[in-house]
Amino acid sequence: MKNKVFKDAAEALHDIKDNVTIMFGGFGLCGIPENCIAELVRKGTKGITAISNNAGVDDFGLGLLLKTRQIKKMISSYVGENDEFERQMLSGELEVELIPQGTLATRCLAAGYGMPAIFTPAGVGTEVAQGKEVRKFIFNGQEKEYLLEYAFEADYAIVKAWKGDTMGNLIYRSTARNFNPLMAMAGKITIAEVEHLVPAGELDPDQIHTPGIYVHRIFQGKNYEKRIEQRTVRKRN
Amino acid sequence: MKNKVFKDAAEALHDIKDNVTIMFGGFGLCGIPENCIAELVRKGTKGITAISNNAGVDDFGLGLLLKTRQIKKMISSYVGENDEFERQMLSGELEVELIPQGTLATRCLAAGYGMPAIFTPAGVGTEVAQGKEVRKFIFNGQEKEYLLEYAFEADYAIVKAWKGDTMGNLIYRSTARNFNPLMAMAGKITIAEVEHLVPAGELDPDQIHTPGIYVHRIFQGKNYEKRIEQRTVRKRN
Amino acid sequence: MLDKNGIAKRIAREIKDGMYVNLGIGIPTLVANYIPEDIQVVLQSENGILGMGPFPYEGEEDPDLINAGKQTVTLLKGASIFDSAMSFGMIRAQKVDLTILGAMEVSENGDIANWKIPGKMVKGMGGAMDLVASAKNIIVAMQQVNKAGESKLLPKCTLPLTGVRCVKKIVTEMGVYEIVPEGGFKLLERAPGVSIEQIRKATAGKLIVEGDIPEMVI
Amino acid sequence: MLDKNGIAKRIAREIKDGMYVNLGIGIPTLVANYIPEDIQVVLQSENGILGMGPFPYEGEEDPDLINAGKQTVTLLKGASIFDSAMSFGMIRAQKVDLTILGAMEVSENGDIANWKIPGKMVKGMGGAMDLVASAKNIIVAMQQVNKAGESKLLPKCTLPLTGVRCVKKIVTEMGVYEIVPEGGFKLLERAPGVSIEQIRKATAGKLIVEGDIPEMVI
Repeated sequence: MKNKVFKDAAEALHDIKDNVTIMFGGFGLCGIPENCIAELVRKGTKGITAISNNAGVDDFGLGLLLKTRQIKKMISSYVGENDEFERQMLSGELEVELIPQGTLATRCLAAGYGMPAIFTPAGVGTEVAQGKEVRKFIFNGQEKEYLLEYAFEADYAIVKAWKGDTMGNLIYRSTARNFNPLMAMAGKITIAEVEHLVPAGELDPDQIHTPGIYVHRIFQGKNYEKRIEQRTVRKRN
Repeated sequence: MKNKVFKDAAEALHDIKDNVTIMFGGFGLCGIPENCIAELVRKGTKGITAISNNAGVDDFGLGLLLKTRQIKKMISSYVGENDEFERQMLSGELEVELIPQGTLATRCLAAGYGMPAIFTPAGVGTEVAQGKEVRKFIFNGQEKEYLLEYAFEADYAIVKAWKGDTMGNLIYRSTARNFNPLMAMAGKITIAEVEHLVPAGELDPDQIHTPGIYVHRIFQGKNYEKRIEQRTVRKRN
Repeated sequence: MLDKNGIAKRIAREIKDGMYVNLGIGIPTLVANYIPEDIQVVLQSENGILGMGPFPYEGEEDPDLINAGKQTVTLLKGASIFDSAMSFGMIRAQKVDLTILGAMEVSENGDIANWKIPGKMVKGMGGAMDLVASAKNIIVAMQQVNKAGESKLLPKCTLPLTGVRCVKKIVTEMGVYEIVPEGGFKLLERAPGVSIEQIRKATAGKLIVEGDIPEMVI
Repeated sequence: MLDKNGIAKRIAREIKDGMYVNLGIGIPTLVANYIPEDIQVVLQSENGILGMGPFPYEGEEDPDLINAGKQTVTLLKGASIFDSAMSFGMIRAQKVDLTILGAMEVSENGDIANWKIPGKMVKGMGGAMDLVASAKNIIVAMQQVNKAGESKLLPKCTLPLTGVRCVKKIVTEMGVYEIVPEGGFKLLERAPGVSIEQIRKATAGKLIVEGDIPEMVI
């Protein structure tokens, strides 16, 4: 079989050039492809259009690529935790497209499911709807307006999973799932970093979240920091 | 918590009246809600519009409801294994709408995901496209025509799962999954019969295929026959 | 006048047994603390949880398990995890019974603004636009006046909108309001010790006061 | 002339290492038996399998594990199971490299008919319309003439269509054909012992014969 297994992030990202569109899985700092982000910083890949729900924090996640000005444009739903981001955005250095979170997720799903466009009510009557096609449907007992939104296509999708096998099958852990399976389906080339890479046959076929057909390259990641953004706890009583 | 657990099929289907639309999970005879089908035969519910990929065989699956003329209309993709079906259809006793399998699946998904319509290339240029809106999109590097197809809404969705818990969470086994999770999401009232009903907390949250929010009633089924339609084997050598 | 916890307590009374509820960031998050113990509610977090539980005990935080506010949380028995497309899918399909969220402004026809202050704050809408466009029942938890003393219940929103004609009910430090179909904030309840006169002054949009307005029971 | 297994063997040569392949019912199913052992191919079954294996040993049939032809099958190592929406999702998104299916008629511009004979056969299209509308590479496995001796490679299909301008290649008992963009069955190979004259007689649509036509290697 054509080998999908790569040694590390450097090998898996070997052909990424400047000015490409990359989807990054993760929600906040949860379930982000730490190894690949570090490698992109090391490589110095420039002019990235990043599709990612969030922009990381100042010194972690996609924030690392913002600090080094490697990102030309961000397509996100929420970027509130990153001061450098806000500064670059308000100064016009960084191009930003903010879109609703569900729209972002569903536009990835649409690409993975071969659907060129979807309809969503999110953003109707707001500035998000500007220039977009609005259409009325009767659905779920109500007549309502929906926006036509196009599938997202990306040169690369970079995702993080908990377990993966040599065929590219992926299983995510808890809320580190988030956008990862959707982006994995939407990349022209999809690269997965996993905490545990196992031989084909070790994962239960019924429990696979992303079938290997969607994954082109996979490698065992290392040194996961898994930083917590908001550590909230309760005291034992 | 409002109790979702019912004693058996008779209780779970207590309010089903004549002339309703019902989705039935399953592919061929695999993963079909055997208990609920038997109960509908017993009740004699009439005028059913059935949305189901297949029509069962003469003496099993939805074939049982066809034999008793309880089905007014079938919406399916493939009905090749049922002679009684073919007879009723050709004689005009049974109304039939044949639609592509992927269109059927995706129209259920659309309902479960709150999308009033989807675009698919399946059926463009064929009789399936008659009277439907055709639209060109550039997607995946090609300009291509797509049909607008509407979400399926059903009064009831009746599905079969392997395991379920008292919150309505469902896990399917192997290819008995098929249309079940999609229809589970699309019913105004969704009824699940399961081989193993367990207390909440016994299923791994990461492995649940259908979250309980989509399931209104659940019961432990019994006497599963699980008939095999095409028993194909190889000899040991 | 109610404090934040008072607003959360009053909203908790809107929650019924068996509901699936999405709680936004801020005051809505506090609502979880006041859900009566004799009812069972399933909390949805739009990053992909049904059955969200309280914060973990110290030392038991799991970086892979956070809510939509990026806080470490736990799962209750019967919880499920799913991807973001399914999460917003169930929101759009109106499977979530009740959405509670904060607002910077609400207009008398139910428009809401809560995601952007032009030239100043650019955090993004996150899942708020999806939630308000889809939810069958939306309750807004907010302060009725801003720090400058100006009403945030307006004839028309001045900030960029998050959604149009979607808010059903508003609970503030001063009262409970229903948005009526023909437009207007219909006063349903007064916060303890707050007069109708005070409420009038703090409501820039059309206020509807019909008959006796009871004090809230919290 | 090739028999069914001969057609399947010839088609198997089109399959390359690492491909994801969907095999239809009939002759296409036989192709699996002739995939070279030194390459690895993942078979997709549109009811929700990647990594479909051979039939089970007697006594090991699992009613919950069938293929799109409703036959009991097995899973290979690295297999995955998914629902029908994802299955057709990956088909529409052209993640499946090659689709092999049967046909009742193919026209010289690549239209295919394989699901309905009006007033007679009403089995339904199953997943065929999705597959032909989406696949990036479609090979049709079929008999070139029907029982009455009439050609099934036509200028235009006479039966209701399954899809338009989608077939890329055809393998019959007589030869291998490519559909060319301007329309026509371009003969690529002859079956052993079959003459161009025989092929001409069995091709009702526009046949293109350029230069020497080699015999198939099987």
